[in-house]
Amino acid sequence: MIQVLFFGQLKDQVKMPSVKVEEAATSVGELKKTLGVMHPQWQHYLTNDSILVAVNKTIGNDQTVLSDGDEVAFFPPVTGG
Amino acid sequence: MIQVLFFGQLKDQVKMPSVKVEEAATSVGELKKTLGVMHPQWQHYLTNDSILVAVNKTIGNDQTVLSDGDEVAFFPPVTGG
Amino acid sequence: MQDVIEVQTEDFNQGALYDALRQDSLANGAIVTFSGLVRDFNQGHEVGDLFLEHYPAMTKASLLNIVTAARARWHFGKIILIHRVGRLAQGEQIVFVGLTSAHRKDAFDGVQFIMDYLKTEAPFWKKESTSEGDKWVAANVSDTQARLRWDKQDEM
Amino acid sequence: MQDVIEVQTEDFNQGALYDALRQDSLANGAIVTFSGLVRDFNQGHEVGDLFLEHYPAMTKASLLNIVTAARARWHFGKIILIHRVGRLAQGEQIVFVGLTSAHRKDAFDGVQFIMDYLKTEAPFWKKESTSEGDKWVAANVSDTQARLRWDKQDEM
Repeated sequence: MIQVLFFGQLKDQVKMPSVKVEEAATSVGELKKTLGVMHPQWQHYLTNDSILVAVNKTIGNDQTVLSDGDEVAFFPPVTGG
Repeated sequence: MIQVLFFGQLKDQVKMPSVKVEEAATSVGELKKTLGVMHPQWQHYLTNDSILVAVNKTIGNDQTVLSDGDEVAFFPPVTGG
Repeated sequence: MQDVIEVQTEDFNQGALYDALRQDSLANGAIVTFSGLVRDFNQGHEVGDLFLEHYPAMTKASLLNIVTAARARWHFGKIILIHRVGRLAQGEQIVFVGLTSAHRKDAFDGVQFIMDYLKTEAPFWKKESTSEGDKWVAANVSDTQARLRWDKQDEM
Repeated sequence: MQDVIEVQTEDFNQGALYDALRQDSLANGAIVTFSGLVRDFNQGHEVGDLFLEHYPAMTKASLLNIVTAARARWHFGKIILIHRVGRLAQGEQIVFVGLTSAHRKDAFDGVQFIMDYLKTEAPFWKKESTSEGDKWVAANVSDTQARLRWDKQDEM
């Protein structure tokens, strides 16, 4: 199971802060495809080039390998400070 | 008459904080020569390339023109801050 | 580590943070601080309150990484980094970065380095209340450029 | 002019100066401050007290010129510049420069510009008490280089 979190504007766009994915996904890219199948209306947002991903609190990319139990967060460019 | 002031290490070297010069000097360069005649032991310090000059509180140089009543200050590179 | 890194809803007292930096700073004669406040105008429109969201489990680790990266480039005495989250009104303080160094230029570089990385890598997101409703703040291209200059530092 | 420029023997309260900068700073969300302290070690030897001499009639005019030159290059809200003179002990505050700006980079540049010019053009001279007696501090080549970079700014 993979715990998926959304932050910032993306959270409003997918209309939920988090979702659990039971199907196995071997990489972030695979996980995006799985999410796009589960929620076709998310595809547009998740494939946006500017969307960032963190795996277990560390910045990753589509190639980052996933394992059962990982926490994956998707979010738009940060705007703190 | 020209009022001449010394600051910082230069004040210690010429061994006085100020001196009045009655003889006319048309420029800072001329004034240095006059001071060097009055006090030969000052020549070495006044001709040091690093010595700065301010005429009436504005930075000048050897070519700066002088008039009666001017205040001329000689000092080493500044070290505030 | 004597550094202070905090993510908090409470306000901070800049003068008290400065005093903490100054403490035991005999070898580090330069102290530089940066504070960021909620402005009344941003990206071309009037702003009311600001809401700062973050990714709690990741944010502090991200700030610690940034401070560690700064320490790898320069020698500093103490570093204090505080970032607020939650709802903030106009004029309120959002972020504080302050540090001590033996060298003036290192102190300025260090605070700018931390702010440039914080603006581009630390997981915070701002939502503004505007006259046309709530609006997520868009990232600034100039922040990305500011961040990238540190990659080129070695060529300078 | 709302700016504050002072040459004084008394100490200053950094937090109070920051609060004065923050006052009415709604349009200027970035505040940068620099403070310089008396170090215990300088140019390779231990230092006790410091004596700061100045040229009273010229010093304040010189600082005003520097602040005016900074304002000609960037837009700032308020600028505060305070420099102390007379006898100062280890760890005491010597100088404060703080200002507000709408832009982070301008705020950092402005404070650095003022410090770089102050270090090379404002008529202050430091004499240190060392174990080998009093010693006038020599000017730093790095300060001259820091000052000269502002001449080259247009080429960057």
